[in-house]
Amino acid sequence: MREITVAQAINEALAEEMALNPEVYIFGEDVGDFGGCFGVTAGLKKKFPDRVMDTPISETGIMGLAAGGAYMGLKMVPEIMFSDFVGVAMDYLFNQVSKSRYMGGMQPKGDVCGLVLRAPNGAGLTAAAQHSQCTEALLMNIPGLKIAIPSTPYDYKGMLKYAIRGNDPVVFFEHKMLYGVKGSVPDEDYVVPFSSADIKLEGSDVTVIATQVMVHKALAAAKKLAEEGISVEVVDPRSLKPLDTETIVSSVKKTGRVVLVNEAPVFGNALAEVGLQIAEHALHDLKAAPLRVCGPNRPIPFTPALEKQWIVSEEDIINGIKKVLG
Amino acid sequence: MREITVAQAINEALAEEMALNPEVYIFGEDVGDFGGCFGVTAGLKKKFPDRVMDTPISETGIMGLAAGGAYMGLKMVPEIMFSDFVGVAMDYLFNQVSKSRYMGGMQPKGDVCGLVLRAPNGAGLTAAAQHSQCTEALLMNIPGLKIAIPSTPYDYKGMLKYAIRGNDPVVFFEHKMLYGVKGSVPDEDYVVPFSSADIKLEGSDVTVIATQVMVHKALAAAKKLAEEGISVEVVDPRSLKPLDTETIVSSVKKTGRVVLVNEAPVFGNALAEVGLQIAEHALHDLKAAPLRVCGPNRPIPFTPALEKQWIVSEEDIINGIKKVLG
Amino acid sequence: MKVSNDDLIKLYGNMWLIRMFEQRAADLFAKGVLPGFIHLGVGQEAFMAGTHYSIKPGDSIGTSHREHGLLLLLGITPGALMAELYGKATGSNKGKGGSMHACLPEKGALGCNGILGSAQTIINGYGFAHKVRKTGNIAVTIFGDGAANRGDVHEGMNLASVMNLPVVFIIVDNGYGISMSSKNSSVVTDLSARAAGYGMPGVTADGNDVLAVIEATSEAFKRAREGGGPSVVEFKTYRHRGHFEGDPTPYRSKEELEMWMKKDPILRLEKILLDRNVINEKQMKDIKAEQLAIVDDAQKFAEVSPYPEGPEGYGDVFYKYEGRD
Amino acid sequence: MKVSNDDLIKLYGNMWLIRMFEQRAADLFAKGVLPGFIHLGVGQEAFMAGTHYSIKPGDSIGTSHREHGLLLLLGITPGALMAELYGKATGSNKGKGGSMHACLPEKGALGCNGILGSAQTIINGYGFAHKVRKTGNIAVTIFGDGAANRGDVHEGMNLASVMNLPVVFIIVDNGYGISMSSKNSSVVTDLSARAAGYGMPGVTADGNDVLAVIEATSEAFKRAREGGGPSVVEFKTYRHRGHFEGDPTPYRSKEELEMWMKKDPILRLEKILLDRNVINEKQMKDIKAEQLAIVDDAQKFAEVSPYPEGPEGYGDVFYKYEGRD
Ligand SMILES: Cc1ncc(C[n+]2csc(CCOP(=O)(O)OP(=O)(O)O)c2C)c(N)n1
Ligand SMILES: Cc1ncc(C[n+]2csc(CCOP(=O)(O)OP(=O)(O)O)c2C)c(N)n1
Ligand SMILES: [Mg+2]
Ligand SMILES: [Mg+2]
Repeated sequence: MREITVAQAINEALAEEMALNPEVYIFGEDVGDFGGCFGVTAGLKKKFPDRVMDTPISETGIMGLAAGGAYMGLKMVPEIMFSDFVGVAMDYLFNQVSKSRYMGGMQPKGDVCGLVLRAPNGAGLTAAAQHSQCTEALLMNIPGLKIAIPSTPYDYKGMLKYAIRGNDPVVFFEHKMLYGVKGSVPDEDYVVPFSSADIKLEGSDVTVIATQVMVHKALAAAKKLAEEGISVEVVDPRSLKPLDTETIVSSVKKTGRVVLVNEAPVFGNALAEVGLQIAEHALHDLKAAPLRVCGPNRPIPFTPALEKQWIVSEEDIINGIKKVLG
Repeated sequence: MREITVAQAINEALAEEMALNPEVYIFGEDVGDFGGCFGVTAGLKKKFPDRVMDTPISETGIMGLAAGGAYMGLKMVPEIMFSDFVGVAMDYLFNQVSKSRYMGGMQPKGDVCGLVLRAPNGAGLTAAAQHSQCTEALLMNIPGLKIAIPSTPYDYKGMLKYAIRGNDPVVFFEHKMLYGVKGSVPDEDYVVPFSSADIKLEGSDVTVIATQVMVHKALAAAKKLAEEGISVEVVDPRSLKPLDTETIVSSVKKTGRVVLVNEAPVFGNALAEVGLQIAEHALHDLKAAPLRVCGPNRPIPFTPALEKQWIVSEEDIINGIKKVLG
Repeated sequence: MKVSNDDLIKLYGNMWLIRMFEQRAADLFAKGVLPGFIHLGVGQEAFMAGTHYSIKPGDSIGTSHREHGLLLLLGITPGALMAELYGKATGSNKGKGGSMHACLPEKGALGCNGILGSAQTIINGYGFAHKVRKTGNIAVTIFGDGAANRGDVHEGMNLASVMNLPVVFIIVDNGYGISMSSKNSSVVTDLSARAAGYGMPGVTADGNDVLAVIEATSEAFKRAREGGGPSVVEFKTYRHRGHFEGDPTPYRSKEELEMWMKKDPILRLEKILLDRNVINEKQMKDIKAEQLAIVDDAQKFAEVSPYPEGPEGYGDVFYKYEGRD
Repeated sequence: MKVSNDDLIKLYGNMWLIRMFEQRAADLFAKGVLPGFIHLGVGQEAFMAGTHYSIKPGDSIGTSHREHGLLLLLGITPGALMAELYGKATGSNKGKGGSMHACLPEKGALGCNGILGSAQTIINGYGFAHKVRKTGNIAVTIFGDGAANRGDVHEGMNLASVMNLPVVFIIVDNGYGISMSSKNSSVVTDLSARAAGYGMPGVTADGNDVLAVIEATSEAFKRAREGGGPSVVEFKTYRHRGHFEGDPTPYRSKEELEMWMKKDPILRLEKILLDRNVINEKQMKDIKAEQLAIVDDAQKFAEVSPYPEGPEGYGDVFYKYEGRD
């Protein structure tokens, strides 16, 4: 095991899968020699000069290239620079790659669609309302699509490798504020399958379901609360589609209380699905109403003064946990 | 009161608001002399030749025209031919009209954004996976946007008039299978405000929350169940954003049971938000787990043989209600 | 481009196959037998047959909603296509796609995209695959005068040009996008003029003259095959029927339609066949009858085929069904 | 287009104002005082000052992320703009927008759109409003060589042309979109060539020569004002600094930068001023000092201004807050 950052984990996953499979292609704006706007693809163009490609600023062009290549059986790994741009590329996720196999009536013959769209999520860089969002909620109601939303270097690397080896369209959400975060990663080859929610911390009093940066904040909150004798279980769904309902529900059945933590605005948040599934499957185990600790229902402000208040903090999570504990 | 169809109700609302306000503009593909793909704008071009405009096939062009005009204070009422095309126009809903006022820090001076996007929802015409969807779920997590989702001629007319008189961006979902459905509408001018969930049928045993076509199916189901002595309350949220949580929650508090009915695929469905809010606000009143009767998690098939199975039926709703009743 | 007499005869048969198939679909739709929306290519057979003539096995061809007829030439059997229009389990897509999404990727028949414009970026992925796999094949995308105004087309053309992909963009100006005259959706007369903005060749040809179509496509396809990059080929043609079946076409005049009926591509090929003494009227009749028989059989096949049953609807979403949604 | 001596002096001052403001922003960013991303227009002052010269009160001007400097000429006070960059409550947008979204719609300063391409459709709405209200004003949108490849630009240009809107599309080719050379993002040298595809005029001019800018914009703006419809004006220029502050610019050579430094638009205007004996070196220094003082004041204003407080963040979402989300 080595300690590497999330950015390195992603970079390694890409490099390793490209080495294993000569038909993996990486492309997007400035992902080549520039190494990507956040440095994540640094060095890949040197290693694989013909398979790492800069594109013009054309998100639908990028997605179309990805879709067509994937239909032909290539493994296409496009990047959009900010996950906020999912609005521009939406049709391809919503109506194209997620539906083509079904509309064609063609499972599984030949018509694979191995496509992994990398999309950096998140606030914290005072980049204002159009460059700071977590956009997973927009994709939750799209059958045929898979959504990865990892939080640690181990999960980033393992899930990205799993996604690239798969034959289905995946949106792989990275979080900008996690790129520099370190964690242990094995030396040998491994993958992390989807639909494998991970209990990041075991506890008995309350379950916190959290994603990406919020997993780390929840763990910090749990540590503080442990000093007060409160035992928090932190569950990271890792993928939202497919969702590992079993692990999530059994944690809540055990603790009887749940706090849902996600950075995006609370109304219509992706974790609404998770929360409702808990109510559907564990109603009678719930000792308190489920509680969401999510972003406010307004665009993300530029100024650091307001952005800091906008983003869910460790303290917000602590307050939420105390609230469900009554 | 007169009996008119939903299509007529929409047409009247448009004509009346255009007559009242000389700065209301209607535009989109084939909305002019052709009267719209579903005939909804028939005759308007004759009445207001300069204010009803056919555009080329350019959904982002349409949305941009709408946004810029609205920022200048015009009332822009664009149409996209199928709500499925929301994927193409998404950026404008997600990053533009819903955020501009906030990013500009400009409330309320001058900078209005009166924009009502009309978007026909729904399956039932064997139009296959890309022309049959209900797409409200994709827009639930967008602060700054309003979502109307009416079911009766009365509501269509009143809410559309309310929306056009407002100064905020609205997505107004129509349902293709409702265009021909009749209902009573007053002769005089009236509006139906948003965030005014409507109890379409009072009952005491179970609350059914339903939208659009499903309201009608739920009412039919309730009628049948009444014969078996089961009293169903049918609540129509009418707008999803803002959501009238009070009316919904108090209904569930009264009945103790809830079935959520929406045509779109169940996973990540817009009603997940409603269901979770019920769990948040009325957990201890719930005598049974909330239950969703929604579409399956797969694209919509073309063939009538499979499409019929795909769409939630009256029978599915009856079965759902019986299930929550235990 | 010299077209042999045998090939002329084949083209003639192919055009009749499309015409007969489409007219049958119109009849069946009018009778309420065919469900959904259906867009027919009657009047546009020359550009379909001519384009088909220029493609080679292994090429990838994406059609629009109005060219399911072309799929017949590419390799979907008439029975499988008709069954798909019926929504039967024996359809090319098991009834899941219908007219708009019928396809057969093994034969390079990519089918249509219900979202106008999107196919014109996706085609680059096919072209890219041909390029990196050095197949020598090309990718062709066909779309209308209306669809040409979608932004994705712009991104697709520019990317194809910048990446020098073996892609050909075929624009079919049939006068209308639903009710909007192509004269009103763009102020330029020839949409092929847009190619210059991406530094690629663009030509406009008579889409009702199958030989002109072959000329234009064979040149563009050859360029793409030889590494010369993408180009735009525009065909001027006309749809004899409404936008969709049931369209009362209030937006166009009888005179306009009549004028175009005189330019009927099948009549024009017949004239060539007679002028060149390739075949006589009797032989023409026989060919027509042959095609009619094929369409009759297709209809029979579709009629007796079963509808798909419940569990079938569950498949084909993911590569392997993992037991979760 | 004759530009008076007084106007030349004003242009000179305006260019310095932008330059000084931008350089100050660079310094403050390097010191960690300014938050977020910031894109500076140093080297591109001529096209900004010249474009501003051609607009009239009431016109609507949408800038890109690199032209917040132009907002100063349009009417955002230097203090309000600097305060916005700081994220202060006294900023033009109360700190909610920052460099990328600073705007002042009352003055027609629409600000930038963080989503490249979207502004080029939205501008049509402004143009449309001017047209139907018969204001005699125009709508102008400014965007880069990179943004020009977004599909929305295509839809925007075509719609403007079809509707004959008083809109001008200004493309600023400054050599790069982040790391991608404009030579690689399109195979055509002049992006103005795309205008022909929409049947509208397109010209390319030297964006570092303020008089050439005035020539090109005044003609295009006049045409739009007079009902002649939209057009494309492209300027060739160069950004002296990186894409964003902190960009190490590995993608370009020292030689290239040096070559362009010699074409510095301020130096070029100085040469004109001297050649024409409009002002002397001493007067130039004074003008520069004046602008510097303005920037100093702006910085002071921003520094002492308060940050916005909590409840402020809640406003500005809907027209009226209805007590619900
Ligand atoms: C993005 C999008 N917008 C609108 C439609 C609805 N629509 C389907 S076909 C059509 C007209 C297409 O015209 P054209 O491209 O000229 O093809 P034609 O029907 O004439 O063959 C329209 C507007 C669509 N399918 N996709
Ligand atoms: C749709 C979209 N894609 C990508 C970006 C990220 N981005 C911001 S500026 C930029 C480069 C723009 O280049 P250009 O248009 O030439 O303007 P310049 O920066 O050179 O002034 C990119 C890729 C964005 N903001 N929006
Ligand atoms: Mg057409
Ligand atoms: Mg540039």
